[in-house]
Amino acid sequence: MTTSNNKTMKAPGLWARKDSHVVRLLLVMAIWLIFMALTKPTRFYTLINFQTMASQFPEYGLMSLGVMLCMITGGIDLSPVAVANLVSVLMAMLLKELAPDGGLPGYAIPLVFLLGAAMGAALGIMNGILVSKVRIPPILATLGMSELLTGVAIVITGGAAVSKLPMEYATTINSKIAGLVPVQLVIFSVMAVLVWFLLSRTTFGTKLYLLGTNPQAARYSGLNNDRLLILTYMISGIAAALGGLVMLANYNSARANYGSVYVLQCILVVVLGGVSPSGGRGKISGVVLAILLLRMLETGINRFPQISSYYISLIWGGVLLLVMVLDYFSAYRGPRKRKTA
Amino acid sequence: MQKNLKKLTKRSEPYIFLVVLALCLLIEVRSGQFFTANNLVDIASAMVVPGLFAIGTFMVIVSGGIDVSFPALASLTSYATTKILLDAGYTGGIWLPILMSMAMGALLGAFNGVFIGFLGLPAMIVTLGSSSVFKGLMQGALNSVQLTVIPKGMQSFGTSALFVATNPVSGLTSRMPLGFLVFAAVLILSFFIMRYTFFGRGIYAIGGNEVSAHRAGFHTKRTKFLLYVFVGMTASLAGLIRTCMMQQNHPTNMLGMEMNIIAGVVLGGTAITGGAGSLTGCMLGTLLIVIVENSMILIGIPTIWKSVFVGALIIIGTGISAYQVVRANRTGGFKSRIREVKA
Amino acid sequence: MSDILLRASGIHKSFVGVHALKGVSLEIAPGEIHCLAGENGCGKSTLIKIISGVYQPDAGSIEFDGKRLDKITPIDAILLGIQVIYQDFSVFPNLTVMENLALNSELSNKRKVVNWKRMRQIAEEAVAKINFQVDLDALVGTLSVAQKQMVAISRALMFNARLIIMDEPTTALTRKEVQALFKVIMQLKAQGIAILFVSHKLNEVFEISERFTIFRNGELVVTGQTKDLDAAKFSYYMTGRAFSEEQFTATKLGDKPLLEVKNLGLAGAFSDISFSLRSGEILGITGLLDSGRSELALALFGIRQADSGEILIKGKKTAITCPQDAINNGLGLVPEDRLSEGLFLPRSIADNLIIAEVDRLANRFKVFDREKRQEEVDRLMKEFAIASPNANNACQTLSGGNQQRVVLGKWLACGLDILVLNGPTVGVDIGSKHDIHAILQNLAREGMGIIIISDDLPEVIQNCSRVIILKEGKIVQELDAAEATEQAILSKMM
Amino acid sequence: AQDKDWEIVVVPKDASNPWFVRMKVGVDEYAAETGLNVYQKGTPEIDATLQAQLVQDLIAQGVDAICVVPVNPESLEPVLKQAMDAGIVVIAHEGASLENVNYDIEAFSNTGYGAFIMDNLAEAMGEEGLYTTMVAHVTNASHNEWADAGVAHQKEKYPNMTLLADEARVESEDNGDVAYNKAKELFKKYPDLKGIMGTSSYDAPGVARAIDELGLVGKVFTSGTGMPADNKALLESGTVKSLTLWDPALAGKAMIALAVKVLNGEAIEAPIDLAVDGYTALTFKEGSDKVLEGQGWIVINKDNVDSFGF
Ligand SMILES: Nc1ncnc2c1ncn2[C@@H]1O[C@H](COP(=O)(O)OP(=O)(O)OP(=O)(O)O)[C@@H](O)[C@H]1O
Ligand SMILES: Nc1ncnc2c1ncn2[C@@H]1O[C@H](COP(=O)(O)OP(=O)(O)OP(=O)(O)O)[C@@H](O)[C@H]1O
Ligand SMILES: [Mg+2]
Ligand SMILES: [Mg+2]
Repeated sequence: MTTSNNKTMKAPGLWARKDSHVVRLLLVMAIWLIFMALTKPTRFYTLINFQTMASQFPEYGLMSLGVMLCMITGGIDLSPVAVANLVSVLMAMLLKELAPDGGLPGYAIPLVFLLGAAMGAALGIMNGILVSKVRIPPILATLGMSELLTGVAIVITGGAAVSKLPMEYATTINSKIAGLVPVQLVIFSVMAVLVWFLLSRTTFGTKLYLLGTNPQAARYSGLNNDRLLILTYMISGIAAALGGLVMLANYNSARANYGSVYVLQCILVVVLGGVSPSGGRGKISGVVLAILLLRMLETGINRFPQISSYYISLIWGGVLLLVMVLDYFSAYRGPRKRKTA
Repeated sequence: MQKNLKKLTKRSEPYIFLVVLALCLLIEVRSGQFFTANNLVDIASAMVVPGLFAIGTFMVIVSGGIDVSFPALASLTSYATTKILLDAGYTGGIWLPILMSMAMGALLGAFNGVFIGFLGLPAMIVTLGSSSVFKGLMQGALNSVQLTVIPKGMQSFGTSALFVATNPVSGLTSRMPLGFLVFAAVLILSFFIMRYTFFGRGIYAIGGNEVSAHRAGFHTKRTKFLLYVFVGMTASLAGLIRTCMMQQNHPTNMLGMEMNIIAGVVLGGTAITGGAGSLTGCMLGTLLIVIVENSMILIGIPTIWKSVFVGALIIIGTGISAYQVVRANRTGGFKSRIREVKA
Repeated sequence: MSDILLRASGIHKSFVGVHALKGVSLEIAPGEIHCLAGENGCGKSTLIKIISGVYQPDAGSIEFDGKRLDKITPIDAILLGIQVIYQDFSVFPNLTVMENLALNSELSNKRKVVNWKRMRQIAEEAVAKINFQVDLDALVGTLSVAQKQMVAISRALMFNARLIIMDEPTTALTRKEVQALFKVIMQLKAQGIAILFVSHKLNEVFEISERFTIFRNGELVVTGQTKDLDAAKFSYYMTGRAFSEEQFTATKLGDKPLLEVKNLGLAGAFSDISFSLRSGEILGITGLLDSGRSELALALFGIRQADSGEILIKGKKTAITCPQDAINNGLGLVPEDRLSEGLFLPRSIADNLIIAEVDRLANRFKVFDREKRQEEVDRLMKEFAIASPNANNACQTLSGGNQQRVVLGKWLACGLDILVLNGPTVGVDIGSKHDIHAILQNLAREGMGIIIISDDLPEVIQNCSRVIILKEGKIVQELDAAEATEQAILSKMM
Repeated sequence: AQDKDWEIVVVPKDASNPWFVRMKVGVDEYAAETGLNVYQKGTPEIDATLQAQLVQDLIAQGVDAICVVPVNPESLEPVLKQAMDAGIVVIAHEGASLENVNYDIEAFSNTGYGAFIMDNLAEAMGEEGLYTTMVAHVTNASHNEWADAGVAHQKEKYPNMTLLADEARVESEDNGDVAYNKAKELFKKYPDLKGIMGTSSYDAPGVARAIDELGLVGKVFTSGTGMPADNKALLESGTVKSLTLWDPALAGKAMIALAVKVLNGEAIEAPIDLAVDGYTALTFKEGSDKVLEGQGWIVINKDNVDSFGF
């Protein structure tokens, strides 16, 4: 091995290659922002507009973070919305219980968040067990769980909304820190930073990527695949539960079927963010960008009364395909992914 | 003989068949209505559209891909066909609508096929994107609304019956729709394609190992492209038949079917990672989902418990066949190994 | 008709960042057995893929049978009579042996419709040619590595091929099978079929080939008659350096056994296996295919679980139910199939190296100590001389030899006491093989206990202080270094 | 005059449902007649969260009035509060329970409407026999209110009718095909079943298809909501005796007219005349100062189905 012709691979090129997807997303976003600046400057570039967007995307943003982790392991999570709704239904009932005649005690909100997250974790663990121990393909395990949990929420509520909650909860989560930063955004940011930290700074992250790349080699390397998967789905469950708690505040009510459109939307966001559905690849920066991009597209389009909101879906799909094709034509076109016989 | 028996227990079809049978018996016990002529015809008729979708989904999953765009594709083509023919005041027979929608289906399938086949982009991403695009085209560009009147030819195709089954006790009658014939024909055709043509064997080969398939001389890109074209055609056919059977076109009510269809196909033992699975299993899995969805009342499951039941069924149903794999894994079977490598 | 069947001249091929072939040429006469050799990554496979139509060359020309080939596809090549047995066999794990065998020929006949009867006939003929016993209805995924390779070989042989290219066909074959293969090759030669044979194994090159070509770093180094070649020259041409293999002798044997295996058994694989391993020694385990050697390795590492007997590590009875148990007890395994079991090809070399010891590079909250991680990566890259400018490059950019070192490095990083290697140098070129042997010998001298499972007899003899011979799941003989000659081992193995 | 600058947006539940397509007709007409900047903007799917976000976007955009038909009143409350806080006039329709609105216009009361659908069903059934109710989803607010009201009305007024206790409420999932399959199942399992009270506009047509196919025309009955043009064939064939509705186009116009009044600072005192058919003498619902009720509902049957022009 004295001869090595690998020297030609320069490090800077590598960097650009690695982040080219993110760069491309940034580019699309920039184009959109410029377009909005040219067409609707006064209706888009306002503080309240950005604050509104920042309070809207955390709902599905949080769920997307969990879906992203699952997709990195080569799996998928179709249950975040069901987890979110079940958690928010139960927490809504708890809130009403805690304040029988208005007036929420001070410990209530932290308690709800703790309990909600714990429930999300428990439900996530169930997903994880089905995927790892029982070995049901993730797409089916989480689809089944999604139906089941939605069903449980319907049975608990009889299908009706849980409403007339003590106002303190919604007003706290809906408030803006220093009159500027929506609390929802803070919750999302904390979770996003946490996931970033997990993925890039901890052994868990490294293991996750490797597990997603080649589960068999992971096993041979002494990783506890089952435990990793259970942990991953657990985190996804927590993220979904937090999403549910934000929804609970945003709508000041809970119901078994809120946000059903988020299931596919989360997957779309995660994939648009550059996470490979076959596992092992994907970065938080891409996913966060995709979450933002999606919100900006949607809000932007809502600024045009004449344009049917149906075009949102067209633009979305178009952007997804465009980014993929750009990736294709500019990417390092190495040999096809090896498949082992 | 012994060997054959052993092989049989390693497959998942027998298990899923037993689950279907058990469910049928449960329904019979609970309602006394399952094994009546009209109910069987009802099930068959409810099977037409999901069945057609499942065939396409099956082929795509065997090739190692996945398609989540077929409901949007079917909605778009059936809406466009119905709308165009209505606007043109078309009064002819069913052939033109079928040809039109299948041609459009082929075109949209080709759209998927170009990205997935020729550019080699991941199927999941492409079809997620194209599903959005199709939906956007239908609702935005075509400005779709519910069409409650459909052209005469489609109307009569939807209502004419192959035969009518009558329940001698209750006197209830059920029509076996002509669409069932179409479904059966497509099923036989697909069976033939998958088993007796090199196009079909190529789909299996690509699902097993795409690089090897290329080296062996399969035109992998072309095969994948044609596959998505074919799937587009079957999906659009399903969409059209659904419109005929419902006697109206509701542009969005097929959207969201994809996950249940995929669940049925995988339930039937098709490896989600590609390469393995049989059309028999696929049909059994789909049948299971169809029966469940159409027998809640017969079983006597209260409406609010429906989701709980369906969810539990998916988990238990897939759990059973997944457990087979775990067992096979212990004895060093290959399915599990494939799964580990490619999962 | 010319007396040259295949003439490739001035072939260039570049991949992004890599100039893989720099104007190489190759000539093969009809009925000739030609050996192509060179270090890992020198461009052999690339040239083969160009000849067989998988890649298009950037420059240069290929003539086959006097006709110039332009822009051919794999199917064109097959139709012309060029058959390739690829390094990774190119089989379909999800299809039956029958289909695997018959698909190519049916496809090359441009058939559109499947005739299962004819397919079976074709398959039967194919296996009969090399007397390969196999259940035609078994799924190829359930076969052993060697059986898969036999499938690939039988598949290639049944064509009316003019040129058969074999990219390292013997890596996974046992001696007996290699002999059978050589017999077939000679038969083919007699029929006027030319063979291009890629191999790292010296003895095979000498045994079978008439002429040879050696590449180094994408360039042609030499081509000529095999009879003019000797071992030293061969390695020198390949690597550009000279070296001699060292016979290992255990110098610092520990007095207590590190590992004791007592009456270990696993139904259907092996039974009643007992041996012990002391620190500082290298134990060889050899046996034919299906002798239970791989299963034994898996059982020691906890991937499979023995159903009788016991394992003692450092005198303590230890239950090994999963790989973590093995690792926690200081035992590691370098697996047989490094692509699917040992490596994370698209991930960075660094990640691949540190994964097994990853928890030690982190604080108790599992957060990486980034400095420590970097130091460790640098140390391993250096210690194992991994040829890559950047540890963050994907592992798949490494050549086979380097990849094997990454797998080794991964285990050695954990500071293990016992290392089991299953086929440590399968498919590795002479240079790298030498380096790996040197590493192993050093490790043993430093006090590690090593088990090499291999059927590469020279490798076993040269490196092991004791050799255990397995046959049909049982130990038939244990030899020490002095007794272990190829002849002695072979006579027990068969 | 000054009100030319008002920007008034109508937010329906979604946009492909014929119901809201019809509403848009009214809205566009109103815009054309008055020259006001009024338009309808809906979400691509019926989804409470999507609708809430659309309304939030409109608030951020600073429109003057929002007229909304809530998918789900509870989930819209906080968002509508934001709108009110931002000084936006909020008018709702089919949202009698809403608090954070200036006014809510009902073509009638929900209970009255439910009772009326029941009256239609009872008439068809001859005021006797077993029946059940169908809603889009058990999670759908107004459908369940109507169904509940219908059942209550039956208990009070039609003692010879009985609600099927085992399946008192089934789901059509807002999907004609599901309604069809559910109806088939119901009739198979419960041979005595004589009527299905539908609520969603997909229910009655789907059920009717099942009745037709099972050979039960004239023996079992359905009633519900539906648009005239869409159900012409069913009504004429006699599978469905009558359907109930109010004209969404008029409801849309009424909402806008009320919004304009509020924006202009006019005093809102009952009875209010919005100069829209059926909304010429709105009165406050008993005990409420927000919910205004009109006389907007219509019965369609085979005799008048052609007379509506939509
Ligand atoms: N698809 C590819 N993309 C990029 N580079 C490649 C590709 N295939 C080969 N290379 C480069 O070409 C060089 C030659 O590779 P090749 O596979 O021909 O080596 P080889 O001689 O077969 O080695 P070995 O003995 O290990 O099989 C390698 O160094 C590698 O960097
Ligand atoms: N995706 C890739 N990117 C860059 N180089 C690659 C890639 N795949 C393969 N190569 C190069 O191809 C060369 C040969 O790799 P290959 O996979 O053929 O293994 P190998 O060297 O032939 O293994 P063996 O040790 O069995 O001979 C390597 O030098 C490697 O650098
Ligand atoms: Mg090699
Ligand atoms: Mg090679």
